Amino acid sequence: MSLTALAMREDFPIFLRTVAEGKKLVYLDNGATSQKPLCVIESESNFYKLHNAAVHRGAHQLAQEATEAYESARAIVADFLTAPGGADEIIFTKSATESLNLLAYTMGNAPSGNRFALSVGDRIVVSEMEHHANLIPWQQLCARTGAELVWFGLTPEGRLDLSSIDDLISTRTKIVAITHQSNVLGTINPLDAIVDRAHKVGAVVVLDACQSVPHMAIDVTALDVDFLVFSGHKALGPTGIGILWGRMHLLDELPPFLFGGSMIENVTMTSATWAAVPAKFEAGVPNMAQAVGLGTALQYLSGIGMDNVHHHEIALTSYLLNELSRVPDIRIVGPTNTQSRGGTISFTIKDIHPHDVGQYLDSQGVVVRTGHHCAWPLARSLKAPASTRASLYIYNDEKDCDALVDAILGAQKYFGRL
Amino acid sequence: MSLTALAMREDFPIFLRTVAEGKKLVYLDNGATSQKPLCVIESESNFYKLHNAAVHRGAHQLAQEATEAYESARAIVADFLTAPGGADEIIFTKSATESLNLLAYTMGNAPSGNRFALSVGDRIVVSEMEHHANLIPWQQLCARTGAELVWFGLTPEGRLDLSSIDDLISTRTKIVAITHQSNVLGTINPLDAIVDRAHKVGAVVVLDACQSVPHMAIDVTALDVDFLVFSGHKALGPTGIGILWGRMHLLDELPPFLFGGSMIENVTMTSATWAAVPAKFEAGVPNMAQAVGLGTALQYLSGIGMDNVHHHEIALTSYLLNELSRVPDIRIVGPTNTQSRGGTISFTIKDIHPHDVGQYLDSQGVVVRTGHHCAWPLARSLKAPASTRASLYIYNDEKDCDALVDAILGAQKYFGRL
Amino acid sequence: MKLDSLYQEVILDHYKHPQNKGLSEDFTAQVSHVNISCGDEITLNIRLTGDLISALRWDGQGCSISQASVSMLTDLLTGKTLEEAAVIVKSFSDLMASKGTSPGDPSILEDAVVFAGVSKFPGRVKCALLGWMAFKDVAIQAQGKK
Amino acid sequence: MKLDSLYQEVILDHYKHPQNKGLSEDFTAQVSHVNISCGDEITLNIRLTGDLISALRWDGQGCSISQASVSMLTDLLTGKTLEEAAVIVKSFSDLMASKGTSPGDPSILEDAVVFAGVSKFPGRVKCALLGWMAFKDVAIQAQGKK
Ligand SMILES: Cc1ncc(COP(=O)(O)O)c(C=O)c1O
Ligand SMILES: Cc1ncc(COP(=O)(O)O)c(C=O)c1O
Repeated sequence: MSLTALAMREDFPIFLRTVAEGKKLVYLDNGATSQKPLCVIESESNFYKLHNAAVHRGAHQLAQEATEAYESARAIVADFLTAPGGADEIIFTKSATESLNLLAYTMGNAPSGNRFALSVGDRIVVSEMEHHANLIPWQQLCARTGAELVWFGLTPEGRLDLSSIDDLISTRTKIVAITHQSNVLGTINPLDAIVDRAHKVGAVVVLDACQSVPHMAIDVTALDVDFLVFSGHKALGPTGIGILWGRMHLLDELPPFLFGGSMIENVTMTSATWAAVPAKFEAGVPNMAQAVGLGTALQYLSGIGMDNVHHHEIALTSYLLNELSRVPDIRIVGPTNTQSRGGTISFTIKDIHPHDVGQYLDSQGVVVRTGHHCAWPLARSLKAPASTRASLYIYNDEKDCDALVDAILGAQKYFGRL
Repeated sequence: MSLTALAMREDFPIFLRTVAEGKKLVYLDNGATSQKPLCVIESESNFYKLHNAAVHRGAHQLAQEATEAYESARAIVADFLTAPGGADEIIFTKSATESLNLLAYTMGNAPSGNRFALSVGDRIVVSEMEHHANLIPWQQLCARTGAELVWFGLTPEGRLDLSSIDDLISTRTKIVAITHQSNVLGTINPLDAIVDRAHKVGAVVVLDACQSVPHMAIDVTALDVDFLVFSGHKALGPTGIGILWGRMHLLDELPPFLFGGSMIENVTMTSATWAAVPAKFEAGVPNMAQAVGLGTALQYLSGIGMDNVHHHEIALTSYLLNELSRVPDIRIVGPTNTQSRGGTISFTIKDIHPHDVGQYLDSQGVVVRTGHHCAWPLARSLKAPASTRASLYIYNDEKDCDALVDAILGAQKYFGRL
Repeated sequence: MKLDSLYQEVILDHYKHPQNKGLSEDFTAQVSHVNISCGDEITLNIRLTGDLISALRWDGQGCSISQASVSMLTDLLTGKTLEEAAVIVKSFSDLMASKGTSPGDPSILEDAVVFAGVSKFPGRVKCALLGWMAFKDVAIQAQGKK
Repeated sequence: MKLDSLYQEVILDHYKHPQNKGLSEDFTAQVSHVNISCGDEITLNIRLTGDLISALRWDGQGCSISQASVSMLTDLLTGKTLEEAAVIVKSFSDLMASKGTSPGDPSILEDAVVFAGVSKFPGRVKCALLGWMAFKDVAIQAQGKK
């Protein structure tokens, strides 16, 4: 059986264009950002064309329509993640990066006595496979508070080394911030052991779900994590929109992040008090059209079914890993089977720098990412300071995988001139 | 001569719809957010349809097209503001609110020795007419650092009381954060005296230009301020995009705000160094489509000519102020002539609460804002805890003003039932 | 006109002639609530005699809907037990959440069923609820002091 | 094929047989630069004899373009005065900014004119410039130490 795409390419206007002087676009850079179906693009435009007004700020009809659209999007996100506390637990940010920084800043602002207040002796746990967005904010929080940053190392296969979990996550630990699926290795991390241990010692678990929410069914209640972040643009949604989900009682305890309109209860010249969650975390006129677009994107994904999305990607990954094994001098960076791994495959080719591989692939219409993939410590520890990454999504099919393999072989031939 | 709209209503798709059961949309809530011309809506959609890819992160053709589009938008903003240091001085944020918080947080993070490091004895100066977004971040910065917040009061006419300027802005002052045009009173503040005095004592001037950039020609070089912020959505642009402009040497001295991908130079597990400005302040995959849309919006405005925009609004304001003077029991909150004031007119009507006025206006298709307009301290000091605000823009004309006045008279009749 | 379903005569009456306005000095608990989107403020105090609400007094400023609503509330709940009041509050909250689909139960809400019209205006629901939220809060505080 | 204008034979030659690779112990100044978007790194050191660049040595890892470019740079600038080098650096930077519109000046750039092709690939301009930025930096530092 040949693997056909799960989503109609026709739904995605960008596939009407060609690249590299007339070649079909083979888009395998989904780990960086996904393409957008027409329904998402139109839901953003229709907001402007029909209902544009500042939400929560007017009694007029337009403002009410805008508010309705914006708040419906919040409810869609809550459903998509099975948020136990419903829509009020969903905070719209501009990106996963902002969501993570929001957590790190607000924890840093927590007054002593607050459960999130950190000081010397406290610990934050991350892993060696974190994206910079889930690493540097915690480094900085440590620098500001005197807390210590410690991390899970990796096994040679590119999985979390859990052997020292009880040492790493100790009673000193306040926060465990971990990626759900590596944006380089494709590894899906085993959360149960980490969440159990973290909760046993009273720490909260922050899940970086940028690479999992778009690709598999996520139920935060079942995962039992405390906070989760993702970006809309990797999940068929618009740019400029991200999500922070958190348990309501924790969001309640956190101080606000950005200060300004719509997040206040009362304001005088010298002091202010805060609105309830989620308004507390949404200062200013929000990214309304983008939130609405994200709602449409998640509905489109739900229409396909997240289990179908996952199965499709696993099947395609299995096919691609197998085909890549035919390529001489290739090294797969990360697990070489589909057990607990998603459709992100990074590799190096002997004697051809990834940048040059990527350039050749581009000349064939095959779009991949090259470099350290914003996970530089991981790249160094893997001794692959740069690699080439192909990442799959719903509109990819067997032919796309074949095009990739052909192009790699072509690159080897081209640079064989060396 | 009757005052016709400066921009074709046909350019703005929302005016094709009606409100309040078939009535023409008279949109006078531009202070909250502006409507969007089709060219802006389409420039955002076309980004997704044609060039969507993560900027700065791929060597492939799509990523290069996306980067080109995004960086061109930056250059357009720099030109629009006459930024002396060019495009590199333009930082894309999600909103003016984020821009202001960015400044307050980064100044708060500045290590001692840095010119922005604040401590007990230092002062931040604001005014009593600030929007919450240009007030609370500074309150919080004071709370974190021990600095003191002081402010300009107002004259009875609703203008800045500059009489105590030399006391307020003293050698202890590090930051003067002031609005260019009040979002309630319409007052345009005299910057020369403030900028002169601030620079004399070595303070920086942060200009909240949310209500001026969309409405008049702004030249930061001529204004001689040090930082300027505005939001795209009030200037015909998409939601989810804001601007921070700063003098390059100052942006250089500030530490970063959000931490993550694309803002780094080098990263290890325990430390990181930063990319150059503007990348230093743009962590994560940015709001690319929105930046591109904002570029198109500013080009549309430039096409009309910002001086024409300003003259149109002044003429319309003069007309409206005059017509409003016919309304019995009305109180204009703010200057009643067009000297140093823009097209934002707030008022109260005796014995009818603004919320009820707004509701009646809405039933006539006239869209205004009611409440404290996110400037609660101002509202209290004016003894108008809530007011009704009409704010004009390029697509408004004399007929819109007439519709407003008729509707106010109608409200008085309707609630005359009282 | 649709507006008339919002501004019912009895609402405008209460706005013009507010009941139980003016705070009492002798109360079991007192709270202040504000509508953050418009700044409307209501201060409400309660005197409990056992489980009985023996007095409810308020002060504040705001639109016709918020003022009329708290005025009617004080009329309706004074003399009720906390338990009876809870039933009425629940019924009013449900009506406000009904988006114009419910006529309200006059056997429970009496005059306050006129707020059925308000539930069609999502932007005004918060105005109508302001006093009721304050009541919920003050009732809890008063019980805590028993 | 368009790709050939990027990967000129002489570029691939330098990539395969890099010149002046391996750092010297005896230098006036040394810097490390990195391409933040891909992680390519170059360390470059310089020995100045008066105003004369008597040696330029480097080490690093990266793509063919960044490695060939620094290799050619060291060939081209060794034996030049700082002033002569500045002219060459300016000419190379201008070429890289030309977006494929300039053929480059062979009387100044010699073999390095082949990088004209790179200027058509905006995503690779930074690769080509990496070594040159490092040179600018190291030259300033070396002068400071004179
Ligand atoms: C004067 C002023 N400053 C700041 C803001 C905040 O802008 P935004 O909500 O788009 O961040 C606004 C508008 O809401 C404003 O009018
Ligand atoms: C695992 C992971 N975390 C965080 C991020 C940051 O997301 P964004 O750049 O959309 O904020 C990304 C993607 O860039 C990612 O792959």
